[in-house]
Amino acid sequence: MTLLSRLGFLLLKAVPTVFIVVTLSFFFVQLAPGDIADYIAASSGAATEEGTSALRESLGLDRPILEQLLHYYGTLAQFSLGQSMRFDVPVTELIAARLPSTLLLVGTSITLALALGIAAGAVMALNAGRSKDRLLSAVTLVLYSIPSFWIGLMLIIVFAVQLGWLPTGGAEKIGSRASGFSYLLERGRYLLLPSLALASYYIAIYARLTRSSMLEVIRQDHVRTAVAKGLNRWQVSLRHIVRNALIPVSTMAGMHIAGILGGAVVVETVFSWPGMGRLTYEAINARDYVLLLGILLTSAFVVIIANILVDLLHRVLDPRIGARA
Amino acid sequence: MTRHMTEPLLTVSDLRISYRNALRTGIAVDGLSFSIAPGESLALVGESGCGKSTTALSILRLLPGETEIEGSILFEGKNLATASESEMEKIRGNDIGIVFQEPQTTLNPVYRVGWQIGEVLRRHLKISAREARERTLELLRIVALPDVERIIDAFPHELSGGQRQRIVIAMAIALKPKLLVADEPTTALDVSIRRQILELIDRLRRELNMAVLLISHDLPLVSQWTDRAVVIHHGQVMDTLASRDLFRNAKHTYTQGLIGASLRLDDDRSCNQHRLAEVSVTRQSDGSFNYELRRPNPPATPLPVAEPRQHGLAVNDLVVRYDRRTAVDGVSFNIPKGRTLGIVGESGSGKSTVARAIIGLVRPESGAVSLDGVRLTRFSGTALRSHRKRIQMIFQDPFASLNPRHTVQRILDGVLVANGISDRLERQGRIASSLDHVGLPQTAAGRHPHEFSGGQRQRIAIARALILRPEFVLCDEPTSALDVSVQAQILNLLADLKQELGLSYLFISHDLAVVRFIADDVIVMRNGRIVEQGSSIWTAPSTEYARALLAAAA
Amino acid sequence: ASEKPVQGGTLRVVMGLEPATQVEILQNAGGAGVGGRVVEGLVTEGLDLSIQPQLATSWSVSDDGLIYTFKLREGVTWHDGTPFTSADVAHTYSFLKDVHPRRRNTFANLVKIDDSDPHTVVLHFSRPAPALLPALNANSAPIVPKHLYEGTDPRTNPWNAKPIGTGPFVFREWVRGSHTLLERNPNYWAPEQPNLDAIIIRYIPDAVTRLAAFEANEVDIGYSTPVPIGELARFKNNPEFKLDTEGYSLGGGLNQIFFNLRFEPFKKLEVRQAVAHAIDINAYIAKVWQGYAIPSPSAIVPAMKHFHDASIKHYAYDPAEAERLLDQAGYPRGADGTRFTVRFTANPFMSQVIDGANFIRSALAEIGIRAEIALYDHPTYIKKLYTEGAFDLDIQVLANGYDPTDGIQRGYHSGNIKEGLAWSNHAHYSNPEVDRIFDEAAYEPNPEKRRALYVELQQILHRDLPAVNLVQYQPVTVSRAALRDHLIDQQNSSTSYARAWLADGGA
Amino acid sequence: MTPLEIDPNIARRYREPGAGVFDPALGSRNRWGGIRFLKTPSAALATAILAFGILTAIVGPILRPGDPLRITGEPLIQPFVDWAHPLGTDVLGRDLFSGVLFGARVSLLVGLSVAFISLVVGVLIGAIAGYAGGWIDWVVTRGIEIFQTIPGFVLLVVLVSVLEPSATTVIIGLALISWDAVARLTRAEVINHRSREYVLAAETSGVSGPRILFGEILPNIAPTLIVTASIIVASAILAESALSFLGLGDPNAASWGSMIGSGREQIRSYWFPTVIPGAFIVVTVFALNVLGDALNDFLNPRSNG
Ligand SMILES: Nc1ncnc2c1ncn2[C@@H]1O[C@H](COP(=O)(O)OP(=O)(O)OP(=O)(O)O)[C@@H](O)[C@H]1O
Ligand SMILES: Nc1ncnc2c1ncn2[C@@H]1O[C@H](COP(=O)(O)OP(=O)(O)OP(=O)(O)O)[C@@H](O)[C@H]1O
Ligand SMILES: [Mg+2]
Ligand SMILES: [Mg+2]
Repeated sequence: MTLLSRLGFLLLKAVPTVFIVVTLSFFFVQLAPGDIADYIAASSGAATEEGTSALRESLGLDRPILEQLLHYYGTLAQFSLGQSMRFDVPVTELIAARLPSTLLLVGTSITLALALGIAAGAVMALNAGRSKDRLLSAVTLVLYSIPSFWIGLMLIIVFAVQLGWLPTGGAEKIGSRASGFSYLLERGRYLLLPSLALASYYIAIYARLTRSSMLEVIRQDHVRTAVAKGLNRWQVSLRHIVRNALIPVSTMAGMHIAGILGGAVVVETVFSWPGMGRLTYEAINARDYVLLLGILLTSAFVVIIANILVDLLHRVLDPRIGARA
Repeated sequence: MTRHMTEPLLTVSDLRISYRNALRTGIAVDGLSFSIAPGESLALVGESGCGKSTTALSILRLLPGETEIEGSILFEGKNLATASESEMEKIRGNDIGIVFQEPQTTLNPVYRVGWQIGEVLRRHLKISAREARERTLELLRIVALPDVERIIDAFPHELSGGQRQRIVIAMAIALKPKLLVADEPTTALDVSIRRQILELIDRLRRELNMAVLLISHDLPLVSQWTDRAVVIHHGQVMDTLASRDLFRNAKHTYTQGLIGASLRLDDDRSCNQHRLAEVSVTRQSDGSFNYELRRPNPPATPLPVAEPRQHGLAVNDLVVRYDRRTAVDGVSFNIPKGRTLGIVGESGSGKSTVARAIIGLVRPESGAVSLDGVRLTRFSGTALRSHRKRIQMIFQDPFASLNPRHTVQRILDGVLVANGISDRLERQGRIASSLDHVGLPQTAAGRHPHEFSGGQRQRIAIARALILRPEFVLCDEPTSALDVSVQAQILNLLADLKQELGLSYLFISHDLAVVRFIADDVIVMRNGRIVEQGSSIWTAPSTEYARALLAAAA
Repeated sequence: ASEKPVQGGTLRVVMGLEPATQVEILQNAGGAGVGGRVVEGLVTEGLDLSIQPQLATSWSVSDDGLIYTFKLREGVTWHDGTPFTSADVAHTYSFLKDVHPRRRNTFANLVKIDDSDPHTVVLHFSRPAPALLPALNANSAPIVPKHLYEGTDPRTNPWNAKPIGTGPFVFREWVRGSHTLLERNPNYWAPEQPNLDAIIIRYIPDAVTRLAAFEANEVDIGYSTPVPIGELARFKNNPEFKLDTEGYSLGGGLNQIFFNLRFEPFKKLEVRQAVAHAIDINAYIAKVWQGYAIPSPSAIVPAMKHFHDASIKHYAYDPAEAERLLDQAGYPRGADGTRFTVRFTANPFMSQVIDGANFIRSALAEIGIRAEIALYDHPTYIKKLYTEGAFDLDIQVLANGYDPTDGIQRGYHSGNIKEGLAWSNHAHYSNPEVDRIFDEAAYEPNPEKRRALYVELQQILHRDLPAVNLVQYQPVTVSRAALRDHLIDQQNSSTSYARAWLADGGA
Repeated sequence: MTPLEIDPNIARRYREPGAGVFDPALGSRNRWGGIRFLKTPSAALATAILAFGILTAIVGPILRPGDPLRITGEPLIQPFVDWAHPLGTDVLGRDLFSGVLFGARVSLLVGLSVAFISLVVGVLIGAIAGYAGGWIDWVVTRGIEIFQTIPGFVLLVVLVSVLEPSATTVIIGLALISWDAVARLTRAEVINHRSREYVLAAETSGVSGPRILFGEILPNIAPTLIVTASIIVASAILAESALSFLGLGDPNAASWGSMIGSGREQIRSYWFPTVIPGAFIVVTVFALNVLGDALNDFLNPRSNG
């Protein structure tokens, strides 16, 4: 199978998955007590009967639930995600405004988690049983045990409030006219703390995973072959141990994407990061099921596409896979 | 082959190696001394766990960290036991090359094989990528690989076992080392390829004038391919003798025992009349070993006469497919009561699949398996099960075929319970008698499989097969994971049981000599079909394929 | 006071909730949009609650209270350059009457809007509208341009998200989830205003993060207690910051406990009285509100000076009396010390209300009532309370609004017992006398008589006890001390900043 | 030979030469495996912490009877100054010590129940899918895929916020987003084991499918599952605290997470209402993770070092 046809195949395979995700989520949201009209009444602090029922009518909430579902499918069939009930703008517009920052946050976190995790794991594995290993093991275990919101709060207090080095939240300097490198630097300052908070748990996971898979690889015969070739310690470690240990790590990273995306809900709240996580929370609270379904659909697609990328990466990392499939 | 009377290339003296790690703490090699002259081929022979690989690895200092080495390993006057790590890096791959047993795992799966060979060149020589590629292609030609332009860019999984082993050899000889260490380079390979690899190593030895340290547990092989053999047991040398004298002049009882237990293709013993020699090693209270040679005789009870009415096990036009591949393609044969049918053939020829289809592990696509004229393939559920009871199976790997979480008692009891024997006393009795049959003490019942040696485990597996009192036992390579001496015990046991209980066997093996010893009839399989049958193949094979198989095994 | 204002600088405002739309023509609560910075009302209310001109320069009311005539400011242009006229006012008010949940009431009897003179608007009512003027400010009834709204559904008009107004600042951008950016309107009708160059409104949902933002000097001002209430003390002692409690009089946030009168046990007056006696209001204020609340024993908060009856006092804190009443009502303590168990809901809007629920829960436990708190999100809360009536006790914060007809009547008038309608009379309180007073007072143009009616009402409610009124909480504005002249009206977070300036030119 | 399988006796004899000869007479059952496990210092410490935690959860309410949410003192009493409130009080004047004691209950209850439910459900579904293969496997794999595609925490937030937040909903929600990992793992392991010779051997001697699955295969994958369980307990405790942080905890029960949730507003001025329960979470989750690691080393023959 060529890479391209594989890509098409995976995307096609994802369609029914997404369809089921959407349908299930739809019924799930319908199960919830209250609707958007209740929410608007609640948040405006005032309500009239006429207003509420007019709203329900205009949103089609008074129609039978299956009809609403069919209507939603109809919307999807036109390649639209519909109109947000709370914000009265197209869902695509809302998501388009938030998705890039979430992707930036999640992408940075994964990269950070992988880079730091693999580095720490490699150091641990190559020093297995010695004090460096024990120390790093303890550190990663602690990281693994602290809730991310807690780490987030602590990072804010230390780096933004006490030391004043980094901003407390937000995604970029408002009205900033910086460009080029200084713009990147600027954004980096805003990105650092939230992505660290989100990454911390995964740094620990990848460190531990890298360590154990490296120890697994070290025992394999081909490493002994590499040593027998006369390669030095570094060549053996990097080319033959770390390289092979990346395979299980990349598999796991693929499985974590959905989790990291979910974790963003909390971190985005703590750091007032303008991403999809907060939008999700707002959509749930407002019972804006059109928006919520749009978000779930988008994040399902993000996860699926990320998994496809991981799958392709995996094929590059592990040439055996294509043959097996 | 001439003995070189020059200075030895490698002199190992009083080597003692002990492991201190989570796996084991103990002495693996205990005062071993031998030497190899340039261009000489020396064999280290011995049973599993006797310290062969440990010795081989110690020469290149490839042993794991927590290992202590005492004694000296002099290579061209330098003591490798104490050389610095950077000195060792220069010697590895350059002066000494090594080939390991398992070609599946000795290559890094994620790099192209050409790159992996080139890595040795780039490490030790200052050459350009182009040059490295040229040299690699040349090496691939030297090890007689076909289509080198394709193979150089292949990944290991795209090559067959034999091809991979050639890659490893190419890697080991890339820099024309003075010594090649080959640690059981052919055990994982098919008989037909085995010979080619050994021929290759021998050719390279002559062409490059390199010394070879060949490690093996296969005595016939050693006697054919090496100059001298060192026989080891528990890390100590038992015997050192010229290889061609191995089968004639063995001095030590242990060596004699090994030889007695080894089967050769030209040896026309049959299990109906003979038993193999068994060497039993016992440890004295002072820690020293006592070696005893036993040549058991077949039991006096005559072979039960097969009643002509009974057809035994018949297989008719069996076809088995996996997905789209046809693994067995129209196989028919018949095993009369009390007879043993051997199946031989190269790897992947469908031998195991036949056995699996008979016992119901895979569903045949068409064809029939019948027992005494009753078609088993027609039944299902309980009826099938009650008939299937009469056929049992013994698997190849005694380590994998016993559930490690259960005691022997529970393993055996489970079979009885599953077959509806609810009386506890009866079950107890059957367990006791089947342990008796396979020669295990009653106390074995309370232990877990890991507390037994490989041979003992295979006895437990046989006990499990016997406990339902079957008439037919399918043996799928039951001894190929075992040492020769243990193989002899198991083969003797199977022969005894055949005689005592009137069992019939289907015996699958890739070791032709073993099949010749144990089977009354034989069929040769290739690509899922029977290509030849009848005992005439031992003397006058009629197909090219059978001839090639015999030649390779000889 | 009159320092010379510094020109320029960017003001950074922090908000918790991000609004759904930027202009408040569909709703008005909590997080406002751009508010008076961009859009304006006809009038505004000064700190002293006096009505002051904004887009209207003067106004008059006919003696029968049926006709309001507003003279409009001349020379005002919309941010897109179109002149502002009476047609804009007429068009805006006519659709507000349909789409705005509160103006539906205000303009219920509005029968005609006369905009024949471009600089005069005349509103004709069929019944007197005594409470009209306070509802015409920038936050409650912002005027939007007719040329952009005419012929569209105002609910989905895209200009709701990028408003064009007449105010001192021009809308620039709204980055959802992050901030809104406004820039100085160089053509503002008031000369030399505004002083600031720009305003950034940042949305930070988490109170602790808002606190950090203040401490890291990333924001200048926040409204309605933007930081955790317990942290106010630290700001108080910090000269860098200023705390203000003024400007919230129109909100009149009343914290109260409603009883579900449909079911036992709260059907019984004694039981309700027992609850009232179980609460130590001083401890409540100290622990739950950290002192930022004043007792409000009656249904109309003290802030509504014209109507509040100061003679009403809280039921005395007297657990023994409470226990006696409960015994008397036929609810003795059971073997485990519990008399009965009730469902206790809490409005999820403010964290103090949830703290309050915990306080009350504990207080009730002392007298043997087990209150099980149910915390729902907003829609569920509305559904459970107003549709299903699935509660026994409900702790609530309801804004009294600018007038009793606005925020108070809805909770007690039996005509407002409406299943499914949020903020209706969910206690199912029904007293013909109360209904009569509400109906009469709504159209009573004489302020003295109106007050008398509402005083009577407060006394009846205090006696009948459909709800225990606890406190009027005090929202606090936290700002950097460098910010000046921002507190000029009752608009709090919607204020226009027309005169505001930063003494240090902005951080 | 695995560390688990080495008997001290054998090891001692193996120091002597002739190590290659296996003498089964020396073999004996390692009945004291459990005790040897506790000889690892980290494992012993983790076990002690958890045992203490469970003990606290059981006897805590006896030690400090009454409702931990009752306001019993002045607000924000510092820890270690007033022995009526050894760990101080929170912003409403609730005793932190009894909060922590009762919180152990909720946190451990949530953690253990979630692990239990998702283990039972995940193992059943995964094992059946892996063993049965065919269309059952296909359906289950798709189902797992769907759960893998939805961000778990988002699903959890949706679920808990639309249902009434209570310990039960939190447990159900967490189990719902945890079972799929167990199912996937179990399925993979079962598929891995079902073609092993010991399983084939059982099959050929007539052992029935369910018996093979539960009697033969599951005991062999139990170590992996035990380790997974310890991780699920830990992550459930973390997720519960994150939910409470978002205000979605059970309002009628003191849990460590909800204590942080209600204390964190004062975190800049008063550290203890947040840090004390936070420390309990960290220590407990830490201990669970250490235990998981130690179990992994102990139970998984292939791990080492
Ligand atoms: N890495 C290791 N750690 C601990 N003990 C080991 C290790 N490798 C081998 N041993 C032990 O050392 C002894 C000698 O092992 P070695 O591998 O040298 O035997 P061998 O003769 O090569 O056997 P085989 O024919 O099975 O390959 C055995 O008892 C074995 O269990
Ligand atoms: N479970 C399976 N699924 C698909 N193909 C299989 C399966 N088992 C065996 N095969 C294929 O069927 C063919 C016959 O395999 P079989 O195991 O019967 O060979 P064999 O003669 O026993 O070989 P060996 O000597 O290596 O044991 C081979 O090509 C093999 O790859
Ligand atoms: Mg070996
Ligand atoms: Mg086979």
